[in-house]
Amino acid sequence: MSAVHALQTRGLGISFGAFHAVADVDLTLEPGARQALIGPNGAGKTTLINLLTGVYRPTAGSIRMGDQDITALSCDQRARLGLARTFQINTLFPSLTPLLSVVLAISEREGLAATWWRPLKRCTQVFDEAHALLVRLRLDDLANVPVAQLAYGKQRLLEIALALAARPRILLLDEPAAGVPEDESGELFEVIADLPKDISILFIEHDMNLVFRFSRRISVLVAGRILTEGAPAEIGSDPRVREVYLGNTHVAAHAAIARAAYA
Amino acid sequence: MLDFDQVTAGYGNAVVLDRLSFSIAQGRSLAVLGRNGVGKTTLLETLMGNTRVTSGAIRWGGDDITRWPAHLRVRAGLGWVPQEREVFPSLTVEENLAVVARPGPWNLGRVYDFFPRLRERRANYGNQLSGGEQQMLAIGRALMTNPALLLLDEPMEGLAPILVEELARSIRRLCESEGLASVVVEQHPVLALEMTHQAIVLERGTVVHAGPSAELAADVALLDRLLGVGIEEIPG
Amino acid sequence: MKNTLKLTPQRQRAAEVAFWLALAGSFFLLPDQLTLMSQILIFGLFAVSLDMALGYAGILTVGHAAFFSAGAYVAGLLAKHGWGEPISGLLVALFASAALGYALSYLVVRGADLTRLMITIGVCVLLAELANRLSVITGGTDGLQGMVVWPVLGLFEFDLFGKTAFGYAFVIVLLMFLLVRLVLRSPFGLALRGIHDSRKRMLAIGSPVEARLRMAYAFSAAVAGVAGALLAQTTQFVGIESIGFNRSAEVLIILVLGGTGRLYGGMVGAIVYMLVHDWFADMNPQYWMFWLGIFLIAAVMLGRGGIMGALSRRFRTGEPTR
Amino acid sequence: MAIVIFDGVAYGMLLFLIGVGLSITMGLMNFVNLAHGSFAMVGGYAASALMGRLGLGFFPALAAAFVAAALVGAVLEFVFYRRLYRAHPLDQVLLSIGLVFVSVAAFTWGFGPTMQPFSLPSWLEGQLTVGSIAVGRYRLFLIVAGVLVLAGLLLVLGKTRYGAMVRAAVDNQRVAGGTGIHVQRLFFLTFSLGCGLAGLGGALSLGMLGLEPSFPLKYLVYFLIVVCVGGAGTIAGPFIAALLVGIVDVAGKYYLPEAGAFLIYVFMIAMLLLRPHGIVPRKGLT
Amino acid sequence: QDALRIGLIATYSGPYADYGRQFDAGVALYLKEHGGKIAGRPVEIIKKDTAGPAPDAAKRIAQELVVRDKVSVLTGLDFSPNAYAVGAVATQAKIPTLVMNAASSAITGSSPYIARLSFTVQQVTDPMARYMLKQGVKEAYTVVADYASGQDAETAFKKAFAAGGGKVVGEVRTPMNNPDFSAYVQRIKDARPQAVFFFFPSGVMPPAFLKVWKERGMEEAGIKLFATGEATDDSFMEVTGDVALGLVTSHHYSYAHPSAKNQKFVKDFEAQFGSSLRPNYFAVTAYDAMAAIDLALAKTQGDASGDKVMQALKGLSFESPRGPIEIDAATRDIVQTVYIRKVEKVGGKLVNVEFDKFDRVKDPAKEAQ
Ligand SMILES: Nc1ncnc2c1ncn2[C@@H]1O[C@H](COP(=O)(O)OP(=O)(O)OP(=O)(O)O)[C@@H](O)[C@H]1O
Ligand SMILES: Nc1ncnc2c1ncn2[C@@H]1O[C@H](COP(=O)(O)OP(=O)(O)OP(=O)(O)O)[C@@H](O)[C@H]1O
Ligand SMILES: [Mg+2]
Ligand SMILES: [Mg+2]
Repeated sequence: MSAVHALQTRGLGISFGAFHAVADVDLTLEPGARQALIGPNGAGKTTLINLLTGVYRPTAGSIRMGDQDITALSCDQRARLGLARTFQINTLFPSLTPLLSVVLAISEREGLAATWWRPLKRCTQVFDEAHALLVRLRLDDLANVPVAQLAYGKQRLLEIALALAARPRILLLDEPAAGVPEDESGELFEVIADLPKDISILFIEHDMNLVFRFSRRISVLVAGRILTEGAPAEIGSDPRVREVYLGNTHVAAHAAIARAAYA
Repeated sequence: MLDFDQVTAGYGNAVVLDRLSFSIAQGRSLAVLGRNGVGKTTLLETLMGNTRVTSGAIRWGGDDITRWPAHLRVRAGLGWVPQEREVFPSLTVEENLAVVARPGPWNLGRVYDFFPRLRERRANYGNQLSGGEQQMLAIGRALMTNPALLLLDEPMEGLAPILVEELARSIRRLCESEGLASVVVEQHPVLALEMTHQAIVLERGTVVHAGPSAELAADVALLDRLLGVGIEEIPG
Repeated sequence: MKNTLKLTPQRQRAAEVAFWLALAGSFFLLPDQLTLMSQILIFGLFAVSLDMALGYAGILTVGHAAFFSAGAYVAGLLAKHGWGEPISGLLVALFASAALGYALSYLVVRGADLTRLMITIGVCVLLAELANRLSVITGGTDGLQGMVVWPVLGLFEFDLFGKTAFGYAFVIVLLMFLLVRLVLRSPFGLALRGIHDSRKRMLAIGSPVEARLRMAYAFSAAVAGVAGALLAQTTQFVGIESIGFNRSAEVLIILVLGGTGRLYGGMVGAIVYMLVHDWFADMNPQYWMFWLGIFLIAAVMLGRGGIMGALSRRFRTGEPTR
Repeated sequence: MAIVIFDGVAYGMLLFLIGVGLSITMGLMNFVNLAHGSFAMVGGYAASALMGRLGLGFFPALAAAFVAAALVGAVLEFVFYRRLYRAHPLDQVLLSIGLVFVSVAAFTWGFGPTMQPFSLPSWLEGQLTVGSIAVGRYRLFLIVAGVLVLAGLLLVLGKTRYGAMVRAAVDNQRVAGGTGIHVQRLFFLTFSLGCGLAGLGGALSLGMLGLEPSFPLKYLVYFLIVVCVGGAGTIAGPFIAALLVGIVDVAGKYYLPEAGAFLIYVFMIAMLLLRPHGIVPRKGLT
Repeated sequence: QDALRIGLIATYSGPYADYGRQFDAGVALYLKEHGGKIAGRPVEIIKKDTAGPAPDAAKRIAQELVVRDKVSVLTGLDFSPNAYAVGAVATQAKIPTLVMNAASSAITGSSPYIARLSFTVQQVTDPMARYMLKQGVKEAYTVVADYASGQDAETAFKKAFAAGGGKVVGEVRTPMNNPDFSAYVQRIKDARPQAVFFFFPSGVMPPAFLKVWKERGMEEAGIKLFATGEATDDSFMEVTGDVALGLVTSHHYSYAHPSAKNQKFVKDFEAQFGSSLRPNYFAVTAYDAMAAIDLALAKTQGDASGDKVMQALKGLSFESPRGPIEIDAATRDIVQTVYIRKVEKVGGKLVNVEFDKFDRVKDPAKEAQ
């Protein structure tokens, strides 16, 4: 197997009792990928992300990151290898401020977080970097408000900030824009799209605007299995995808935009 | 039917809603629009009695319900879908629905017909559901209380496009056929405006625009100014 | 917000200095209460150590007396068997209880709150029973007798008035407190707060959560051990009561009364609890428990989060913004 | 052998009877109620005082114990507990410890520091020959009582909407209220039930344990063990745990008396490491 | 004339609060009988609670009593660890310290300023072993609570029993706070020894043990039961109830002791505190401790300095309600009669009826040295 893939699964599956939430998934993420994962509610998308990040142990199959088999690694080990994620349901540090949350994420990345003999305040670079990141996500004026008091949409942004703070090689985003107003979600995705080209991104999203605008490849998951994969235009016009997922949603225009953007 | 009169409310000492007013007649629906953090959720939480109201009054039917505890409001006909879904994790899907059931046209069977996916997952516990399934369950749960006014906080979030269309249609239909009123908080103005009769736009806890939904939907310039929505992104 | 005063970092610093100066001042102000004051300091330190585990690392434990008494027995046995030098005794106790804490941390870092609570209780009771069994070494329920503690720095003999004991306890408690303060304000301390808030998110940002917790637990055990050793050296006696459930529960009450996760909660809790306790017990040796109970109930009903929690609602402090 | 198991089961039943109320208040309602033993003590004192001073029969005294403890629980719920349902568990610890202190002192004041006199009705004294072994009558009675209480609670909490409502309200009070559940009344009733059960257990313990004002602290750890090893918030869990604890304890003391004091704790730690959420984990926990 | 200050360190709250209550009653009775004065001086008793065994608290309290309250005498001390911890203060401050209960043998050795008026565990255990041998018991099984005093009792019993040619065929130590004794009793039943000797601290353990003993029909199985007097502590006699009937124990004081001095003591006690509280060995020791201070100060002509008082206490002997007692001049420990008693119902009340005795028993642990 060549090691060019950023992430690759083989026959990946998990069952909860008799229920196969994810089954036999072969998913490949190329370096620099901007790939969307779509599918009906309960198709197993979040579960798949949980398998990739190590929250669940698969009952079948394997996961490779680059040329390393990571199937047996724990969440935090995978994260340290450069696999970052956001959560569909906000999972933040409610009692910290956004600034400290990001500082924490950065110091974990830098291996600073086991340092007990130096005051946090002295870690000025970390604070600078955190600040810059918050500015990028327009959270800077809320930097010192406790996370628990942030409006939902702002919390979604912080989710992403925490994932980005890890400077990941692979970024898995679970409905990152849910709850963010449309104009901001567009900007948010622009931030994501502008990330260094060598970061591979896989995102779940139900907003077809975003999916068709920002993905170069789409995988469709239905009932735990990959139904089809392909470029946005192919997926947008695939009748099977329309039937189970898209309905009458109009996507052609976006497909056109996407083509224009990445052609 | 619902009269929200000059209400000032917030959390602890923080004021979020500032002398906010609106009203809804029976069978009508209202879209509440606004950017992040303007107080949309707080508005619904205030309707449910979960915030501190410092002045103003909320009237429902003939009653002043400003100080009522939440469960009495539900009995009086408010049905609530919280923003973060908040299904009960230690109850199964079926228990989640049954535990709040009140007499009326909605029962388990009908909710399951409305969301067939829930019937399939009926034995799963609340925390063993996908995000979208939880959203369905939260809506189904509100319906089980057989409300006269449905309070929906971003009900479409996390639902597949095909379901979004279907749900929007269903809610509109419920308004027309069963006289169910609704307040819809939404991030997607186009969708919300399509579903509702009236609309208000909030900014920092006060109403900055109120009017018929259709008018607002047609006035792209106004929409853009209030909510910053670019025309080329409108789906459909 | 109304009614809250913003504390600038300078004022906060000044308040801290004033706090310790006031404690030191009791040497002159309360000359015949010095023994009580040194025990307050020691229990304050013990509560601070518990706070590291409970308030910061979020490990619900009612078994911290295990480390307290480990420190006490180590210092006590050293002093009994011919090595009465107090400061080196403290150091040995520190490392011994840290090691014990690290070893036991493997049992407690996983699992849910209740599970940890029960495991810590279980371990603590087992150790107490062990100390009872090894009565040849520990003196069993009669207590460890025959400690001879040498003068501090070879100069200050432990006297009847408790002057040396107070001075010694004050300096050591202050030093340990500063160490704890440093640790909690370090990146490591921030990581602990993160784990407390959301373990799941910590894992997702690549934090080896269990390793961090183990370290925190060992740290906390070390500090508790120093507190225990201090008590042993200043009273020149180790009772088996220093181990076991009751002492663990008492220090938990002290900490909760003071306020968890707030650094000063343990110290403030110890001061208030022990003074109030002493006062009630003096007034009414039979039924002081009644009044103490009423006091605790009133404390919860009037303000959540302990005394420091109530204070923090009046004063706002800036989080470090840089 | 058989008699050892029987004794263990009976002892376990007693632990279950006293502890099951805690599984409701602490497990189901999530209130860290360390004052559980105080409610048991209320029941015990009520029963012994009524039997000793008013000459009440054993069964009426048991009923009275339940009622007394439930009433005290109801009053305290109304005055204190309801204000702390949403508070931090440690604040709950402080409140309930405060109540324990108050109750210990109050009962010492009212009844003296020594044990309560109590004698069983004569039909419960001595032994009864069942098959080839002679078993204690009172122990047999405890087993029957334990099974009855188990069955009753399983029926009420497991099979009715009431049980689901309690779980819903505990999961999320805000939303439970927002979906029409009268959380306050529900908690009031449930808490009183838990306290009443504690009182019943306290009264039943009279025949085996000595009742004195320090009861609430002395046996606290035992209640906690039963509830936590079994699975807080369930009924069957503490039942199984109590049986196992009883059998391990009695058999351990019989066969390995040198390890007598250690066994139960070693057993507890081992069980918790194997099953961190209890033998019967509460459903829907992440 | 300024008051004689006496610091009374005892347990007034918690599970052992009865100890402090008995001490108080004994002290109060003596003072009442003597017009509130000792050696002609008014007395001020300063009571301090340790809430049970708590050596650090006891030591702190003792220091405060000496430094702040300027007491001339320390007394009370129900738990051995408390007494040991206070010993250092007594030595440092040269304050006479009279132990009213703590029963660990070595306490008097821990400070030259400590004298004991109560008893040691060995002192009451050893006669029981000798008595059992006298009754023809050759094989015995021991049951003790697993703590220092229990271990002391076990050792003393085994030694004395073996010395007289007896054989200990089995032994078991039960945890403190053991709620259910069925396993231990069953074990004994299956082992079928000729007799059982047990030692439990007074309080809940003896009745719980006796209840199971009765339930299992041990008596019918022909196994004899003996204990030290803690098992039939007068304070708990009524609540223990009929399960104690017939139990033979050894101790230094019974409320039913037939001497005139005791009859007066009991009568005065009842007049003062009513009949619901019976004087037990705590009350009588507290009473005797006051008497000892009184007598010692009479010898020193009121000089309360530590060395003088200790000198006066050594060899002091007087008549106590329990019988003649003496403070050993060499060890400062008590020398007294140990009685063998049996629980009987007299006038509707359960009491320890004395029927045999061992005179002038010294602490056997010290005699061996
Ligand atoms: N612990 C579990 N036990 C049983 N079933 C589970 C569990 N977790 C998830 N499921 C089921 O697995 C299926 C897949 O869930 P998943 O969360 O992966 O869906 P999804 O594709 O992310 O959906 P959505 O778009 O609604 O978020 C769902 O039907 C869910 O009910
Ligand atoms: N519990 C709370 N305590 C204090 N302030 C709060 C709390 N919850 C929300 N707020 C504040 O109230 C304001 C309004 O929040 P709200 O959640 O109502 O906004 P929203 O319009 O619903 O936003 P979104 O679109 O993100 O859901 C925000 O500024 C938020 O920070
Ligand atoms: Mg999902
Ligand atoms: Mg909102």
